[in-house]
Amino acid sequence: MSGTISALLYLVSSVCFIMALRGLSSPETARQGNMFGIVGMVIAIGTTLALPSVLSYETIILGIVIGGAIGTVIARRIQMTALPQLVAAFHSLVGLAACFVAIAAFFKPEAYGIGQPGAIGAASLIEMSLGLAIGAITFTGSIIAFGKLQGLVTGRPLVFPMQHPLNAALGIALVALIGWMIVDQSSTGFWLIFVVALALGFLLILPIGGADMPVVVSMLNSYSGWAACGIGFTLENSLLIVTGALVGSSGAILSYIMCKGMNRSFFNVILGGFGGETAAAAGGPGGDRSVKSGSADDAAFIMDNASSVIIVPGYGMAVAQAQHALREMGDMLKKNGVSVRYAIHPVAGRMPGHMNVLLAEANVPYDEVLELDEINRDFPQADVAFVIGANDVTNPAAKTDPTSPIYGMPILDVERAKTVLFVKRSMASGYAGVDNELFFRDNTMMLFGDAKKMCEEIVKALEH
Amino acid sequence: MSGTISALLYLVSSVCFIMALRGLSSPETARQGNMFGIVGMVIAIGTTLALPSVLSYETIILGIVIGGAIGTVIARRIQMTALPQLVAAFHSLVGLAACFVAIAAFFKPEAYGIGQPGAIGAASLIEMSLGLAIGAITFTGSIIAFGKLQGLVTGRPLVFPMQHPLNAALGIALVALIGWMIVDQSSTGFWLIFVVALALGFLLILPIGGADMPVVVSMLNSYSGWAACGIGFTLENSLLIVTGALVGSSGAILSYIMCKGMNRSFFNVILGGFGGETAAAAGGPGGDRSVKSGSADDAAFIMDNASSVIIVPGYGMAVAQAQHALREMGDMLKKNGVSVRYAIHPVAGRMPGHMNVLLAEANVPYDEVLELDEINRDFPQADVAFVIGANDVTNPAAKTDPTSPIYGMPILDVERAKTVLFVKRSMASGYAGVDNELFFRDNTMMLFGDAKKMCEEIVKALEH
Amino acid sequence: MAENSLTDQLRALAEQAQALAAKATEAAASAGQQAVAAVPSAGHGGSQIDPAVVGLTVFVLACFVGYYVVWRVTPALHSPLMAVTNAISSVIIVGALIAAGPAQMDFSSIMGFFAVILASVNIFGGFLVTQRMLSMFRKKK
Amino acid sequence: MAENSLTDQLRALAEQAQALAAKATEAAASAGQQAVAAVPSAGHGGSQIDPAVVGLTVFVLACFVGYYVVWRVTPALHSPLMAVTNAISSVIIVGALIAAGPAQMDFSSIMGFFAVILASVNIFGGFLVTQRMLSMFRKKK
Ligand SMILES: NC(=O)c1ccc[n+]([C@@H]2O[C@H](COP(=O)([O-])OP(=O)(O)OC[C@H]3O[C@@H](n4cnc5c(N)ncnc54)[C@H](OP(=O)(O)O)[C@@H]3O)[C@@H](O)[C@H]2O)c1
Ligand SMILES: NC(=O)c1ccc[n+]([C@@H]2O[C@H](COP(=O)([O-])OP(=O)(O)OC[C@H]3O[C@@H](n4cnc5c(N)ncnc54)[C@H](OP(=O)(O)O)[C@@H]3O)[C@@H](O)[C@H]2O)c1
Repeated sequence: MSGTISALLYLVSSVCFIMALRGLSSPETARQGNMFGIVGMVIAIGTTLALPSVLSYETIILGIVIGGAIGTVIARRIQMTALPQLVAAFHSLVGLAACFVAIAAFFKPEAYGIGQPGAIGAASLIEMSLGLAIGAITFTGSIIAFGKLQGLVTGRPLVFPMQHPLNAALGIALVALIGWMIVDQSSTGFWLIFVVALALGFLLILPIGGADMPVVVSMLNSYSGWAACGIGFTLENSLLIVTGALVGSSGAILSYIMCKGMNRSFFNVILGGFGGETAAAAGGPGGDRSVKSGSADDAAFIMDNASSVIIVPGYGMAVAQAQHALREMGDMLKKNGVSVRYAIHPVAGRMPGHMNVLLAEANVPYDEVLELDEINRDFPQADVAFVIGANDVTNPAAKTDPTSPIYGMPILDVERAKTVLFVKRSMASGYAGVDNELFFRDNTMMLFGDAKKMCEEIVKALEH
Repeated sequence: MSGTISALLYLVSSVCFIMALRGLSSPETARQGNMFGIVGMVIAIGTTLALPSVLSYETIILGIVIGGAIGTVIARRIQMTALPQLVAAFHSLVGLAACFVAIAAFFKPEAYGIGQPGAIGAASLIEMSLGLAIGAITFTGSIIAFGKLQGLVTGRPLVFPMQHPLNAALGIALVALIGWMIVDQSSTGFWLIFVVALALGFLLILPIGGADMPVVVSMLNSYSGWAACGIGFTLENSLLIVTGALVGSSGAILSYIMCKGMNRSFFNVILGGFGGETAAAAGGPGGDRSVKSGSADDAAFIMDNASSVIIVPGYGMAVAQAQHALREMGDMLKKNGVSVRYAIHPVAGRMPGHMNVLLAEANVPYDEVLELDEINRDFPQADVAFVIGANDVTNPAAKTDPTSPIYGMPILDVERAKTVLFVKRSMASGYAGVDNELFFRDNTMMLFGDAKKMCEEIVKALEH
Repeated sequence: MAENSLTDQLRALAEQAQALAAKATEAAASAGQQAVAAVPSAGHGGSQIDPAVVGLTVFVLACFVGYYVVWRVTPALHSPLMAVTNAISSVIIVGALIAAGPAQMDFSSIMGFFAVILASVNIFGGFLVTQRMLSMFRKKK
Repeated sequence: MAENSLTDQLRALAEQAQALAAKATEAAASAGQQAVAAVPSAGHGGSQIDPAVVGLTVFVLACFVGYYVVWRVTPALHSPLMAVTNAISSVIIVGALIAAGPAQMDFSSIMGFFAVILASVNIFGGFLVTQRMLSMFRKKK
C-alpha cells in the first residue's frame, strides 16, 4: 500500500472519529456515532496492518483476540453503577500501552524510521520520553483512581507531610532524567524515567479525595490525548494528531465542566486534600436542632396527593443501586396521574452523566430527565422534590454562605418546592463535608434508610 | 524569511480568520472578532510581502493605497439600507481579482513555481482554468445581482425562451474549452474560457428574481471560497485552503438557511423564474372583500392602550428607511408603559440579518430584537402586532394552504395577537406574489401609506 | 433550526466537499507523478506522503471548523457575517502580490497590480463596513 | 454553561495548546536540521515547508474541531463520551502494531505484542460499553 493511500485512509479514519464524538450531541444519533468510531478504528488498524513493515500477522491477531476477548467479557459483565472505576481501569491500560510503545521505539527505533539504537534524533527522544513519562503517570494514577472509586483504597485524601515538596522533587528529577537521557541515550536513564514517573503518578493522585477522581480521570485522559499528538508529530501521522487533539479537548472540557459544577479551580482539585477529612470532622451535625422524619407511608401519601414531583437523584442512589426501584415508584405515581420528572445536577454522582446512564438503564425515557438549567425554574411549581441519595447538589449554603467550601457552586433549588423529601441513611454530610441546612427546614421531611429499600417500601405503600 | 516561518505565520493568520467568524457568535464578542480578521489579513499580506520573490514594493503599495482609499470611502458613505447591493458589488470585485490572478499565473507560471509558459502541469492548469471560470461567473453574476438589488435592472425574473438549453450549451462549451486548453495550453483557449464564463454568469443570474439575489450572492460567495481552496492546493498554501473552506462553508450555510426560511429548494431558486411575474399577475387582489382601514391616530390610540406590542419589520421598512421613525415610535410607547419588542423572521428584508442591522442602526438595543423561535409563542399574549413593510413572512397560507408557493415556510404567527396592524402602501402582495388573507380578518387594521411617514404620524399622534 | 437540520446541511456540505475532494485526489495523482524524482522526504515517518493528501487533511478539518463556527453565528449577525467573509475571501491578495511581485513590469505583473487594487477595495471596504455595522449593535442601557 | 464560559475554556485550552505548540516548534527546528540534506520537495509551491509545520496546522485545526464537537455533546451523554474517548485514544495501537510487526521476535516486538493486547482490551471494552450505555437511552413511547 503506498504512503499516499494509507494517508488517505488514515484521514478517513480521523473523520470517523470526529463523527463518533459528533454523534453524541443527541441520544438519537449517538448509536450511529459509536458505529462511526468502530469503523474508524477498523480502518486505522487495517491500514496499519497493510504497511509493508508489518509482517507477523499471527502474533498480532493473537494479541487482538486475547485483548478483545478480555475487553468484551469485561464490557458485558460490568454493572452500570461501576462505570467510573471501569473507565479508570481501562484508562490505566492505555497508559501502560503507551509506555510499551515508547519502550519498543527506544530499543528498535529503526522500525519507526527514527534512527538507530543509540543514535535517535533529539526530537524523537523527547517525544519518546514524554510519551513514556505521561504513559507511566497515567498508568499508576489511573490505578489509584480505580482503587479509590472501587473502594479498595480509602476515598479519603491521603495527605502526608512533605507531600508537595516530595512531588516537586520527583518532577524535577523526571525532567533532569529526560535531559540526561537525550544527551546520553543511555537505557539506564530511560528505565529510571519509567520508574520515577510510575512513582509520581502514584503519589500525585493518592492525596486527592475519592469524589474528585472523575476530574483526575478526565485530566489523565486529556494528557494522554496530548501525548498521542506528540507521537503523531514524531511519526508524521495526522491520524494520531487529530485523534489526540480530540481526546485531549474532550478530557480538558470535561474536567472544566466538573470543576465549574463544583465551583472549584482545577488546581484546587489537583493539589488534593479536599473532602473526606472535613466530612469526618463535621460528621454528626445538627445536634440539638430538630428534624422532621417520616416513613415510607408518609412519603407515599404526600406524593400520591401531589400533582407534580421532581426527583433529584445523587451518589447515594448509585451506591444503593436504587434506580430500578425508583423508576417503579415513578411509574406508579404517573399511573396515579402525578407528573414525574428527574432533575440532574452536572456533578451528581461520581462521573459526568452518571445519573443519566443509571436512569436510562432503569428504562426511564431520556426526555423525562432534565438538566439543571432546564428544570431549575420549575421547582417553585412542584409539589414535591424527592431527593434520593443527593446532598451537596441541593445545599443552599452554596448560594448564601460565602465561607462554605461549596459557595458559588450552582445548585438545584429543591427548597422552593412545597415539600422536600430527603432519602438518606443518616444526618451525615455529603462528599464536600458541609452541613445541609435544608434538613432542618419546616417543609422538609427526612426519610432515613437505604435508598433502594426506601423506594421499594414506598412502592408497596402506593400499591395499597 | 524561510518557508517554515512563513508557513507558521500563515497558520497564525488562518487562526485569526477562524476567530473572526467565531466572534460573531454574539454581539459582545463580534467587534473583537472583526479585529482578529484585520490582524489576520495584515499578517497574511505582511508574510507574502516578505517572500523573497516579492520585490516591487512601490507598485504594490500604490495598489493597496488606491484600493484601500476606494474601499474606505465606499464603506463610510454607504447607507445601511443599501447593504445587500454593497455586498454584491464587493463580491464582483473578488471575482474579477481571482480572474486576474489566474491570468497572471497562466502567463507567468514560473512566479508561482508551477512550470514555464506553455509547459504548465495539468493539475495546475485545471486549477487555474477553474479559478478563471468561477471568478468570471462570480464577476458578471454579482454585477447582475447588484443591478437587481439596486434597481438598475428589473427585479423581475427575466425568463427568455430556450434559457435552460442555452445555459447548458454554454456550460458544456466551458468544460470542452477547459479540456482543450489543458491539452493544447493555447492562450486562445484560455481567453475563450474567460469570455464564455463571463457570458454564463450573466445569463445564469438574469432569470432569477430580485428577492432571490441574497441566495445567489451567498452561493457565489461559497463557490469563490471553494475556488480559493483550489488555488491553495496548487500553491500548497494552507492559509488559502483554510480560508477558502471557511468562506465556502459560510456561503453554503447561509444559502441553506435562506432556502429553509423560504421552504424552497436550492435548485428551485437557482433555476429562476420565481416571484415578480406571478406577483404582477396577482396584483390587486381582494376585490369585493372588505378591509378595515385606519389612520395614524387610530393606530396610536390602539397601541397606547395596549400593554404589549410586537413590531414585525420587513422589506418595506428598509425601502422606506423607516427604522429611525419606528424606533422613536417604540420609545414613546415604552415611555407610556407599553412593552415593545421586535420579531425578526429569518428572511425578512433582502439579506439575512438585514432587519437586525437596520434596527441596530436606529439604536434599538439588540436584546429587544428577537428571532422567530424566541418570540413566536408570545404572539397570543400580545395586544398588538405592528407589521411594518412585511407581508410574506406573516402569511398564514404558509401553514394552511398546501397549494400556495410559500406553503411550509415558517411564519410569524401575528394573527394570534389581539389586534394586527399592517403598514403598507396598497393591497399589493409581497415578493412571493401571494395574497395575504390576514388583511381581511376582523382583528386586522390596514394602515395605508409609506412606512416612514406612517411612523412619523403615529409619533405625532402619540405626542398629543 | 441549526440543530434539526444538521444532517441535511452536512449532506449538502459533504457533496460540495466530495466534488472538491475528487478534484484534489486527481491533482494529488498528477502531483505524485511529478514527484517520482524526489527522494524520500526528510521526515522520520519513513513512508513518503503526498503534499496533496496533507492539503486534503487540512481542507477536511477546515470544513468541519467552518461548519461549526458558522452555525454558531447568531442570526442577528448574519449581515456582518456576509460582509466579513467577503473581506476574508480577499485573502487571494496573496496570489495577487506574488503576481505583482517581480521587479520588472510585464503583462502578468500588471494583472497582479490590478488584482491587488481590487482585493484591497474589498479588504478595506469589507472590514470597515463590518466594523460600522457591529458598532451599532448595543445592549439595553 | 457552554455559552458563557467559552472564553475561560478557550484560555485553558489555549494554554495547553501553547505548551504543545512550543514543543512542536522545537521538534520542527530539530527536524529542520535533519532535513537540510533533502532536496526541495516536488510541490509546485516552490518554497520548502517543514512537515512539523504541517503537523502543527493539522493539530491546531483538530483542536478547534475537538473543542466544538465536545461542547456540543449533550450533558446526558457525558459518560458515553468518556467511554468512547477512552476507546478512541487506543488508536496508539497503530504504534503498537508497528512495534509488533517485524517477522522475528525480539524484546521490542514482545513489548509491541503486549501493547497490542492492552490496546485491544480498551478498544473492544470501550466501544462495547459505550454501545451498552447508548442502547439504554430511550425516548418516551
Ligand atoms: N459527578 C461528578 O462528575 C463529580 C466529580 C467530582 C466531584 N463530585 C462531587 O460529588 C458530589 C456529588 O453530590 P451528590 O449530591 O450526588 O452526592 P453527595 O453530596 O456526596 O451526597 C450523597 C448522599 O447520599 C447518601 N447515601 C450514601 N449511600 C446511600 C444509600 N445506600 N442510601 C441512601 N443514601 C445514601 C449520603 O448520606 P448518608 O451517608 O446519610 O446516607 C450522602 O449524603 C458533589 O460534592 C460533587 O462535587 C462529583
Ligand atoms: N431576507 C432574505 O435573506 C431573503 C432572501 C431571499 C428571499 N427573500 C424573500 O423576501 C421576502 C421578505 O418578506 P418580507 O415580509 O420582509 O417582505 P415582502 O413579503 O416582500 O413584503 C414587503 C411589503 O412591504 C410593502 N412595502 C414596500 N415598500 C413600502 C413602503 N415604502 N412603505 C410601506 N410598505 C412598503 C409592500 O407592500 P406595498 O407594495 O403594498 O407597500 C410589501 O407587501 C420573502 O418572500 C422572502 O422569501 C428574503
